[in-house]
Order: sequence, then structure tokens, then C-alpha cells
Amino acid sequence: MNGQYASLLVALPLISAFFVPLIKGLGGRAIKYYLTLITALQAGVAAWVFKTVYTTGKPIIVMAGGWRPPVGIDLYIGHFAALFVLIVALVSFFMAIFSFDSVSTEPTDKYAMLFLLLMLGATGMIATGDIFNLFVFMEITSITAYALTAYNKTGEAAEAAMKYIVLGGIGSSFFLIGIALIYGSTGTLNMAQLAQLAGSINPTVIKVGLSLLVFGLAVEAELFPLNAWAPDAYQAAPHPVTAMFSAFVVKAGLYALARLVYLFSHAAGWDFILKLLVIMATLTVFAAEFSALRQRDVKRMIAYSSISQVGLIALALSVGSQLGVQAGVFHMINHAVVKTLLFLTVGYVGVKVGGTGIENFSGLGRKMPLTAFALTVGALAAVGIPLFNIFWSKVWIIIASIEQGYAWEAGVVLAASVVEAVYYLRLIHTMWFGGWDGIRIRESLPLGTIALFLVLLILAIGVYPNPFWTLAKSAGTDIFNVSRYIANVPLMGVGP
Amino acid sequence: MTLVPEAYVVPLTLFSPLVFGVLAWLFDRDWIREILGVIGAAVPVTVLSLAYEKASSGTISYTIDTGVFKLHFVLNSLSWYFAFIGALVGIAMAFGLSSTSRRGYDWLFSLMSFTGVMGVFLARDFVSLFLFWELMTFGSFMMVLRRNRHESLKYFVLSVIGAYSMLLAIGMVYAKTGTLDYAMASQTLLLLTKMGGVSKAYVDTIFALFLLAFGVKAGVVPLHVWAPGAYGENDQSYTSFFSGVLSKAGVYGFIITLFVMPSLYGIYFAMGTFHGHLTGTYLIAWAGAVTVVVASFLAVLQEDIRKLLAYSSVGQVGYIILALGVFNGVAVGGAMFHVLSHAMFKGLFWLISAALILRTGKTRFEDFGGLAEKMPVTFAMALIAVLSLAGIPPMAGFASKWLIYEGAIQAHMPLVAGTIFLGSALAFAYVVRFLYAVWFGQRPSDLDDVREAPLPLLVGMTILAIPNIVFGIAPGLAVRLINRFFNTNITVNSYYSISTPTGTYNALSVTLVLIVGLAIAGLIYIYGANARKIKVTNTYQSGNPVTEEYNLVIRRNFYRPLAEALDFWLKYSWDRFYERLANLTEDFADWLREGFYNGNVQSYSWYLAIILLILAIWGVL
Amino acid sequence: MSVPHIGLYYFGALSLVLVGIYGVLVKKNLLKILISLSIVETGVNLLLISVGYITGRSAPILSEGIGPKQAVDPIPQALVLTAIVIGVATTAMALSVAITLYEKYGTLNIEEIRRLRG
Amino acid sequence: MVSVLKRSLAIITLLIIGYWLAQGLAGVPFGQDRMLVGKYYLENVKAQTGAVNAVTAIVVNYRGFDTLGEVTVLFIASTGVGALLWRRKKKRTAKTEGSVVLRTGSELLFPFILMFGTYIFIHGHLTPGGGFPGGATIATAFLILYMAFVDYEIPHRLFEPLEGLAGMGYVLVGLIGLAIGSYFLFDWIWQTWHWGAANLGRLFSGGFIPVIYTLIGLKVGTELSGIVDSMLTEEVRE
Amino acid sequence: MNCIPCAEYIIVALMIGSAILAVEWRDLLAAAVGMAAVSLFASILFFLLQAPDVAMTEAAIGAALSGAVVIFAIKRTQRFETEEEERPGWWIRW
Repeated sequence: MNGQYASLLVALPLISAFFVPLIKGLGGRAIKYYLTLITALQAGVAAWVFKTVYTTGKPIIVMAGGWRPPVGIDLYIGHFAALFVLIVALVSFFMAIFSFDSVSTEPTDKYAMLFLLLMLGATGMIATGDIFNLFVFMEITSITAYALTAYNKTGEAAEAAMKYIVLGGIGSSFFLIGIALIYGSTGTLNMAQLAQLAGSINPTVIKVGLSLLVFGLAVEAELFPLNAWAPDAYQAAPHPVTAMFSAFVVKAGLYALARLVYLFSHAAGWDFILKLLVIMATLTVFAAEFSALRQRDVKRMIAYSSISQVGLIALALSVGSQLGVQAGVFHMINHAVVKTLLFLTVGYVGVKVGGTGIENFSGLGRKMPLTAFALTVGALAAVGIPLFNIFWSKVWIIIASIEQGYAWEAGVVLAASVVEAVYYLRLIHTMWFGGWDGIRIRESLPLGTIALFLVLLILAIGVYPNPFWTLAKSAGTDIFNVSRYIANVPLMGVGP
Repeated sequence: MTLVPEAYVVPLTLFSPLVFGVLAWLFDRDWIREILGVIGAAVPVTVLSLAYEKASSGTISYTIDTGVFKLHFVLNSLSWYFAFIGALVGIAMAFGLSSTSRRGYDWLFSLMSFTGVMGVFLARDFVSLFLFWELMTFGSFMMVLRRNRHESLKYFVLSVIGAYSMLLAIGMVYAKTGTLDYAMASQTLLLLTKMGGVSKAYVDTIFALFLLAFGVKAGVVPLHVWAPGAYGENDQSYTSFFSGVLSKAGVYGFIITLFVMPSLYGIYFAMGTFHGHLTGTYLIAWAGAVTVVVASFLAVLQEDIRKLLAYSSVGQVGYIILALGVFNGVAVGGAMFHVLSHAMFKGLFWLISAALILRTGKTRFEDFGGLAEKMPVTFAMALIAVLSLAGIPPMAGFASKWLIYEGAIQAHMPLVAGTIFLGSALAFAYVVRFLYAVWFGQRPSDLDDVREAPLPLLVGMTILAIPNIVFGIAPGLAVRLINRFFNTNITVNSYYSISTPTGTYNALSVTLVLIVGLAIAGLIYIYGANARKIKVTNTYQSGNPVTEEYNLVIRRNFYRPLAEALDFWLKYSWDRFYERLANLTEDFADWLREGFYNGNVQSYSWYLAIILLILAIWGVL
Repeated sequence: MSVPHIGLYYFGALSLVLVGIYGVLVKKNLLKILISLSIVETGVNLLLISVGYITGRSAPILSEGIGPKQAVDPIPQALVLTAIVIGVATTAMALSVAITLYEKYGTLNIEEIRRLRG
Repeated sequence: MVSVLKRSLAIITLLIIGYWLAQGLAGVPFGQDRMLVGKYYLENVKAQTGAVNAVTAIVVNYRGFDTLGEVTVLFIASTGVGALLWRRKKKRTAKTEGSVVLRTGSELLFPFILMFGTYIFIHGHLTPGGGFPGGATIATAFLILYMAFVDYEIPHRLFEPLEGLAGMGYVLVGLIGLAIGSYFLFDWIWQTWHWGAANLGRLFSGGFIPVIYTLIGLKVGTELSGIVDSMLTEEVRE
Repeated sequence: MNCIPCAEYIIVALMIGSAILAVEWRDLLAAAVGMAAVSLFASILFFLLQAPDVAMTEAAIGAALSGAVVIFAIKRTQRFETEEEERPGWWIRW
């Protein structure tokens, strides 16, 4: 079982997605069981990859077709990729179980195919070591996201998908122009070789190319002005898909952004890109938090809160110090756990009580106590109360950004998180102390266990964050330390 | 000392309340919950008292390595002093809670704030301070959330703004010094200020942010808006802890910036002087003075017992801040003593109001009256609390206020001393109003069947009443303790007499004179005037019978003339200002959301084009 | 600030991209926007190919006459093969979303399709 | 009046962006030989993959992952369109029958277009054009039938499984490569079996490129015609 | 006088012209045809740029299929762009 079997990470979802049309006849429920089985298998493979990478300490380089990197495409599964592929697989497994209750619109076989391919796209984006392959996997994720956003076939869902398609289309076209420029000036597409050649490229080309790459990925990673599509897409998509959006689809975009930005750290005009990213990240946090203040729909409110936390991660990643990147990665892990829990519970309430408006949440404490408890823990964690997991990473991000001289940005972010505290605590108050209509709803066991597992995970990280912090630290150095990245990739001497 | 090994002292005091709180919340059965809660509150008191000698001579340190940060805690004489006061009021609160609230929810969050305060007092590095600070705020917030959303949100927003400004200051200190520990941070900051590595503006912002953070919790005037709501809309026995000890966390914060971090001295020195006083401490003194005056005036005019006590609590903490601001030995000693006495008598007051509300269910003065016969023990406790708050000799309140007066006069701050006198006069005014309206006068008919307060509440009250008397009669004990961590030039002649450079106070003689006076008055009362027992209700009223709605006792708007005199000032209220500010931000949020996310895909693509334009303009120039 | 003299093909590709973006920014009808997006994608594909072209060389089919020195750069052509199909896939998806929108909203004018806002 | 303002503003913005991109492109002069990895490909394509057409060798063999991603994108497109336009009961709603010329012509031409499409993707490694144009040509064949006949529908029960099987086939070929040559998408026909090394330039050469291109051709053909079918059939409102 | 470069100029000019017309035409069907024309000219340009594979794919998929798909979409929605008079400023109804 040598390292190359890690390519199963890509092959398994693909072959099972292609298999679904053959078992179309078995009916919706069987397909959902099949979906859960496949995501469980994927989680197993991801766990195996995680174990090998973290025990040997060396990244796994999957060389497609046997060709060594600059010639063939390589999947660089380093510390970050191994960790995050596992998170992607686990979250997809949980959401597959959640799809049993929440997705009832008709062509479930097509839903299963799109679900698997969304997971594949995110895994590919995180693992790939080649910028055009990154573009292809980004397209896979985007197009599955378009289809899944419009899956409910309501007017709003189609509208949200339309906005996402138009903006995503522009973003990816400019990303491709960026690739054309970078390829035109260097002659290679492999990330490691690009990092080597970064210093020697003609400065104007690298300035334009890098800004286009960053622009294309910023649309996918929801930075301030470019995230106008995100709240609608989160609100209109089916509940499990929204959880997957906020847990790892955005993270994959953010990781690719950070990877590309730090790849070209020797190129000219690099610090301007970082300054622009910091400003955009702070504005994201500010705009998203304030827009969530008087929201009538809880799902849209949590979507805005997720966008603002993503802005916080972008701020941490673009601060430009090793500590910042590590804090950003730690926040990615925490945010993935918290947001999955939040969207799971809100979605479940939406399904059981019919609709995610704030009035459906009043008196939830007595109506659905377990879900209300899980939602409260998730909300408190998101606000950053101590003894919960986001507290640690938020403190580190603020300290890292102040250390790099961005005190004003840290101030704006803190002011925005005060606003976040207000709307989350309003939700908690309506849930526990609001009036209720007396019907008590029975909650399903599997979702209860998932919610409890996530709650325990949040408390575990909150009380004793050491193991997760070491994970985040090694993953952070994996992104930030480009020279180690180049050393790990077995480049063939293809140079002129 | 062998009973509790040294390594377990700090973790026990820190985490036992939280652990027992969670247990009480889980085992939500009637008596189990109360017992667990009381044990949770009792553990810190016993452990601290056992660790007294070890802590007062050396230090007990304890570190938790959570990987992300190393949380460092130290129990030395200063932190022991504060922690013990907190623990004492905590155990009283526990007894009070066991009779006033029957819910696991209250136990969980009150004991969580207990752990938070203990953590704040024992913390030795910024991150653990910030962590426990947030925990304390969150615990107390949840107690208020249950009863009143608006007040609790107001409280939470203000204290989170304070907490986050502290985080900003911590970040700025870390950015310059690279460490988070008090000692190391202060050394490096001191060096940097000397070598000019840190600009004055930078130091000023750090000071301002710390001032804001600790000012919110201590309830300095512009930031005191949350106090009446948070203290009032709460389970009264928990408020004894809330206002007695949590406000001390704010005071402790000032002490950290002033003394624990010597380098911040550098800040105060670096900020130059003003009329011979350090500008930094001068600012703090005036903040305290304004708080004392404003809070006392507002307290006098209140109609609701909880609002009165809340404003009075804000005023008393203003005393402590003022004394810290005066910044000479005697005043700081007085401040420390006042921390102790305020915790005791304010805790006692809140427990009394808990008993009153528990038994009568009423909170406004006009509904009370003539409860002295019905609740004699609580009345006795109320007498002790009233004497102590007003600063009448045999009680602890007098000793600490006296020291603060001495300090202020020595420091040649006449105006500040003036505000202290005005403040204590007003204190006496509202205390009389409380005494008169609640205990004496005509008892409304529906209060006839009022019974005495339940036993646990009475136990709690006695726990807080005894120190009032003890430290009243023997101030030397407290001052000897305070001299161990601050070199206040108050000399302790013996346990009952203390003297400052300008005067001595012999508590024993004063108490003896008082007892003799009382004895004489008692004799006259019993044998002298042949006093008849008159039923309270049949006071003569020029011919027409005394009925319910026209009774002689003026409980309502006791200080109506004062209110009319002050109505020019009463127009401006900080509360309305903050309300308007909050609505403004919400409308801005609405405008921003409607403006930016306006649903039109074309404007969204225009945003993309604008970003491309920015990149282009940067690229082209 | 000299006007950059770029090759004819670059000029063609770039102007296609700009015309496409102009269409997206100005036109109200959703189908018109999708057509403009498709034009942008064709422009980008043309740009990618013209980056790989080497004057005086022929197609990268290494039959008898053409050795490694006489062939144009094959990589951009491989990339564009994928990019064209991705373009068609996005356009097909977008059009089916437009059809559903028309059924639900009765109009294709993006000014009216604004239920999800704020 | 405002739309003129908007249009002029758009033009100005686009000119500035265009100028910026042009400056970037000026750094990549047209027509120069900047090949780095491309040179390696051109020199060893015949030896390492046995294909004459370097582009198809890169597409299938060297950068196999891209094409795998590519096939998935098309699969997502057809599933997505299918999911979005899914109705319980669907029927063709074309009203005007094709003219006589169109009907007879399409019936006659259909097999030849299919044959031409298969020719394109079978000779992918020799002549220009591979799986994608071949598949597209097959789809146009079905498109013409849709044009000509009002009630013609592609045999769904055959096409959907075929589409899945072709995709699975492609991944299976890759997995066999993983099993035999311990690398995913390893060209086990050319590298390990050394099959068809003799007749370079003729049909039976080029390792597993023709195998994969046949699979891709079938898949693209069925998928695109599936998309056309979903578009052209509408809901039956009882 | 069969100069290849002037053929390139003509085709590029035709391509840009049909792109502008495709964007400006009010009749969507004509716009679809314009798009297909752009795709066709691009395919010819690919041929001139020594990229036969791409030319065939562009012709087969770009011109034929995406054009067909757009036309089917027009069939199911509406043919003419309802360019009613621009209501009060896009700026104002922000």
C-alpha cells in the first residue's frame, strides 16, 4: 500500500458517482444509503492518508500516470491537505446522513452524484499541485455548487444559482487569463517549479498574472465585494449542501488563495497583494457582520456569520507571518466544526418546523431541546466565548494581526464581532425564553448523535486545544514555508 | 497546611465552582442541586483560608499548558486578599441562592462567574486574565439574560467592548514586547519606554484601552449604564456577588495597570504630570469622583429598591477608583480596605433585598412599610449594613472611608475630597430613605402575613455581617493584611487602633462610648418616659380617619424637592444616549445591507469590475 | 505609459474578453448575459492558444516531416481542449437555470429577479 | 439618459482594464519559443506514449488528471441539467415536422455522421481531434434527428447506463494502471505490455490512448445528447 | 495576392464585429447566431495558429452545440430582449 494509493481519494468518489446511473432503479432511499457508504469509505481512505502523512512526517506525492512532477500532474498531500481532506470527508459523511431527512426533492440519484462530485472537487482543489489542475477542480466544485444551489427548483434557488454562475463565470475566466500569463512567462504549470522561477519572471507580467489569479480565487473564497452571491447561495441551497459550502468549499478556495499567494513570495509587487487582501478581508468581516444584524431568516443570518468568519480566516492568512497562517488554519478547523453544527441544527429545524424564519425558532428550547442545546453551543462557540474552540483561534488571529502592524484592522474585526455577539445572543434568547406553541417534536437519533459528537468536539478543543493546535501549526508551516514545499516535490530537471 | 497540598490550592479555588456548577446543572433535583452549589462555593473559602500563611509569606504559582498558550496563575498576598473577599461573598451568595432560586441554570452560571472572578484575581499573564474575564462576563450575562433581554444585551455589549479593548491592548503589548506574562511584559515595556523604542502615542493608547476595559466593569460614569439593569433585573442573592465582587474585578484591573505592572508606572510617568499629580492617576481620580457624585445623586432619586442599591453600588466603587487615583500610600490603603468593606456591606444589602423581595414579592418603596416587627433578624442585619454604608464608626465602612478622606487631604486634592464628603452625605440620605421606607412607618395591609427570611438566607447574611462588625471594631487586622502587599504608611498600633501621619482612629474606645450611650438610651426608654404602646395605624390626622390611600408615611418620592432642583441635569441621561447610538448602528447596518446586497446581479458584476479597476490602476501606475 | 504593441491575436482575444464583460455589465436580459459570458470564454481560449503559438512552426503532430523543433507548444492546446468543454458545461448549466427562472418569474430581466436581497 | 452614462462608464472601466491586461501581455511577446516542459513533451512523446499527435498524448497520458476532471465536468453538466429540468413526465413539444429534405437527409446521413464521429475518436492519437470532437459529432448526429422528427427521443434506458459505464471504464483503466504499474492512470498497455510499439504511426499504437478516447467519445456523445434531450422535452401538464 | 496575414486581419475583424453585434442585437436568436459566428471565426483562427485539435473541438462543440443549446433555451423562454425604456437611473434604484 504505497503512497500512490492516496489517488483513491480522487478515484473513489469519481467511480462511485459514475456508478450511480446504473443503480438508478433502486429508488431514493437505497441511493442515500449508497451515498453514506461511499462517504464513509472516502473518510476511511482520508484517515489512512492522514495517518501516513502525520506518522512519516513527509508529504505523499501522488504522480498521475507515473510521470514526475513538472511533466505530469502531482497531488501534493502535505500536512494541510491530509488534515483537510479528512475534514472534507467527515463533513460529507455527516451531511450524507443528514440528507436522509432534509432532501426530498425528486431526482435523488442526481443529488447523490452532485454530492459526491462536490466532495471530489473540494478534495482535488486542496490536494492538487498544478495550477491548471487547480482550475479544473475549481470548475468541478463551482459547477456542482451551481447545480446544487438550484437543486430545489424554487424561484429563489434558481435566482441564487444564476447570480453564482454569472459571478463565478467571470471569476474563473479571469483566473484562466492569469494562468495564460503565468504559463506564457514561465513555461511550466507545476506549483513547485513556479515557486522556483518566481523570482526570474518579468515584473509586470507577474504583477498582472498574480492579481488575476488572486481575483479569480477571491470570488470563490468570498472576499468582500466579490461575495455578493454567497448569502443567496447559502440560503437557497438544500441544508446539507449549505453546511458543505461553509465547512469546506470556501476553505478550499481560501487554501488555494493562500497557497498561490505564498508561492510567489519572491515576485515583485507581492506586498501590495497582501495589503489588498488584508483590506478586503477586514471589509468582509465588517460588511457581513453588520448585514446579519437585523436578519429575519436564521439560515441567512448564519450564512452571513460564516462569511464573516471566512473573512477573519482570510485576514489571518494574508497577514504575512507564520503565526498568522497557523492561526488562520486553526480557525479553519474550528470554523468547519462550528458551522457544520450550526447549519445542521438550523437545517433540521427548518425541515421539522417548516422554514428557517426567526419565528420558527421561538421556544425551541422546549420544542426540540437537543437541537436547541446544540445550536446554543454552536452559537456561543461562534461568538468566541472562552471554553469553546473559536476563542483560542480568534485570540491568536488578533494578536498575530496586531503584531504585523494591522492594529486598525484588528480593531474593526473586534467591533464587528461585538455585533456578532448581539445577533447570536438574540437568537439564543428567542430560542430558550421565547413563547412556544406547545407541540414537542421528536428528534431523530442519527442527527442527535452527530450534533452531540460535534458539541463534544467543540468543548474538547475549547478546554484542551493542544493536539489541534499542533496539527494547525504543522499545516500552517506547510503553506507558509515554500522552500520546504519545493524541497518535498521531486522535480525532474526539465529546465532549459 | 498539610491538609491541602500546595499544588492543589490554585486549581481547587479556580475550578471547583465551575465543576460543581456543571454538576448542579446536571443533577437538577431539589436538594441535591443546593448542596452541590454550596459545596462548590465553600471549597475556595476553605482552601484559601488554609493556604493563608503560605500565600501571605511567599507565592504559590501554577501553570496550565494548553498548547496554544501557557496560562500562569500565582497566589500571593495581593491576589489572596481579593480572592478571599470574593470567596467570602461567594459562600454568602451560595446560601442566599439556595433559598431564592430553584434552578440549575442559575447555579451553573453564578458559579461560572465565580470561577471567572477567581481566575481574574489569580491570573499572572494577559491571556488567562482575558479568558477568565470573558468567562466571568458570560456567566453574569446569562444570569441577566434569563430575566430581561434588553438589559442583558446592553450589559453584554458594553462589557464585550471592554473585553475586546483589553484584547487590543494585550495585542499591542505583545506586539512590542513579545511576551504575554505580566512581569516580563512590564520589564521589556519599561526598557522600551526608556530607550524610546515605543512612541508616547502608543503607550497612551494602551493606557486608554486598559482604562476603558476596567472602567466598564467597575462602572465608571460614562460606562455605568449597564449597572442598574444588570444588578436590578437579576436574582438578588446573585447580585450580592455580582455587584460585591465582579465590580472588584474592574478595580483589580486598575491595580494591575498601576502596581503589578511596574513598567506601566513608566506609562504614568511618561504621561507627565498635571498640577504635580501624575496625569494618568489624576484622570482616574476624577473619573472616580464624577462617578461618586453622579451615582449618589441618581441613587437618592430612585423609587425601586434594586435601582437604589445598584446606583449606590456604582457610587461606592467610585470611591475605590477615586482612592486609587489619589495614588498616595494612605489613600491606596483606604481603597483596599474599602474593597473589603464595600464587598461586605453591599453583599449584605443585596441579600437583605433578596429576603424582602422573596417574602413580599414587591420591589417599589411605596409598597413596603413597617416590616421591622415582621422580620426582626433581617432588620438587625439591615441596621448593620446601613451603619456600615453610611460610614458610622463601629462599622468597617467608617474605617475605610476615613482612610480615604485622610489620603485625599494629604494629597492636596481639595476638590476631590469635596466630592467624597458630598458623596457620603448623599449615601446617608438614600440609606435613611431605605431604612424609613422599608422598615418603619405604616405597614400596608397586604404585608401583614410576612414571615421572617428563610434560614439559609439568614446564614448568608450573618456570614457577611460578622466581618462588618469585626473589621469595624478591629481595623488593624485588615490594615496589617493590606500592609503586607502595599507599603501604605498607615501604622498599626494594635488590632483596634490605626494611625496615619495626620491622625489615629481608636475603634475600641469609640465602640465602648457607643455601647454606653446605647445603654443609657435603653434605660431611659424602659424606665423613664412612660411610653404607651400605640398601634402604628392610628396616628391622629386632624379629624379624618387614616385610610389606606391617604396614609401619613411619605414613601413615594421621598426626595421630590431634590429631584425638582436637579431636573436641569436629569434631562441628560447616558442611558438614552447609548440607546440612540445602538439604534443608529442598527439603521446603518440596515442601510449597508440594503445598499450592498441589493439582489441585482448586474450591480454584483459591477463590484467585480470595480475590483479589477483597482487592480488595474495599481498595475498601471 | 507607452501603448503596449501586442500581437494581432492577443488584440483579438483581449477585445473579445472586453466585449463580453461589457455585455455582462450593461445588458439587462439574462440570456444576453450568458451569451456574453460564453464570448468571454471563447476569448480566453483564443488568448491561451495564441500564447502557445511559435511563429514559423507547424501543428504538434509529429508525423514524418515534423520533428520536435518544428512543432508549436502543445500544452496550451491540451489546456484549451479542457477549457472549451468547461465553457460549454457552464453555459448549458446556466441556460437550464435561466429556463427554470423564466418558468418561476415569467421574466428574464435581471432587474425584476430580485427576491433574494438584503 | 442614465443608460448612456452607465455604458460610457463601462467602456472607460473596460478600456483601463484592457490597457492593464495589454501591458501584462506585452511581457509575453507573441510567437516566441518559451517552451520549457513543452520541449520535453515534444522530444519524448513518441518514445514514452507511442502517440504521434503530441496534444492527445498530453491530454490523455501526461496530464491525465485534467481530462479526468474534464470528463467529470461534462458529467456534472449533464446531471445538473437533468436535475434542474427534471419533471415527472416529459414529452417532446416540437410542433413543426422537419421538411421532407431534412427528414430523408437526416435518416440517410445519421449512420455516416456516427461513423465519422467514431473515426475521429478512434484515430485520436494519430490525426488531430480526439474524444471530445468525436463525441460532439455523435451528439450532432442525434441533434439532427431531434430537428427532423417531432417525436424522436434518444433511448434513455440505454444512454444513461452507457454514460455511467464509459465513465467507470475510464476510472477502471486508471485503477488497473494503479494496480499493475503502481501509479494511477499509468499507461499499462504501452509501458508494461509494450503493445503496438512496432507499428508506430498506425492504428494499433499509442498505448491506452485509443481505449480511453473511445470511452470518452461514447461518454461525451451520450452526455451532450442527454443535455439536448433535457432541453427539448417539456413537462406534460395533465 | 493571397497574403495570409491580411486573411488573419480580416477574420479577427469579423470575429470582433460579430462579437459586438452578438452583444448589441435585441433579437436573441440573432445574438445566438452571432455567438456561433464568433465561435466559428475563433475556430478558423485556431487553425491558423497551428492548433487543429482545438479547431475541430471548437467547431464541433463551440459553434454547433453551444449555439444549439442557446437556441433551445430561447425556444423555452422568450425571443426578444424586452429592452423597455431605461427606468429612472440604475444609480437611484440602487
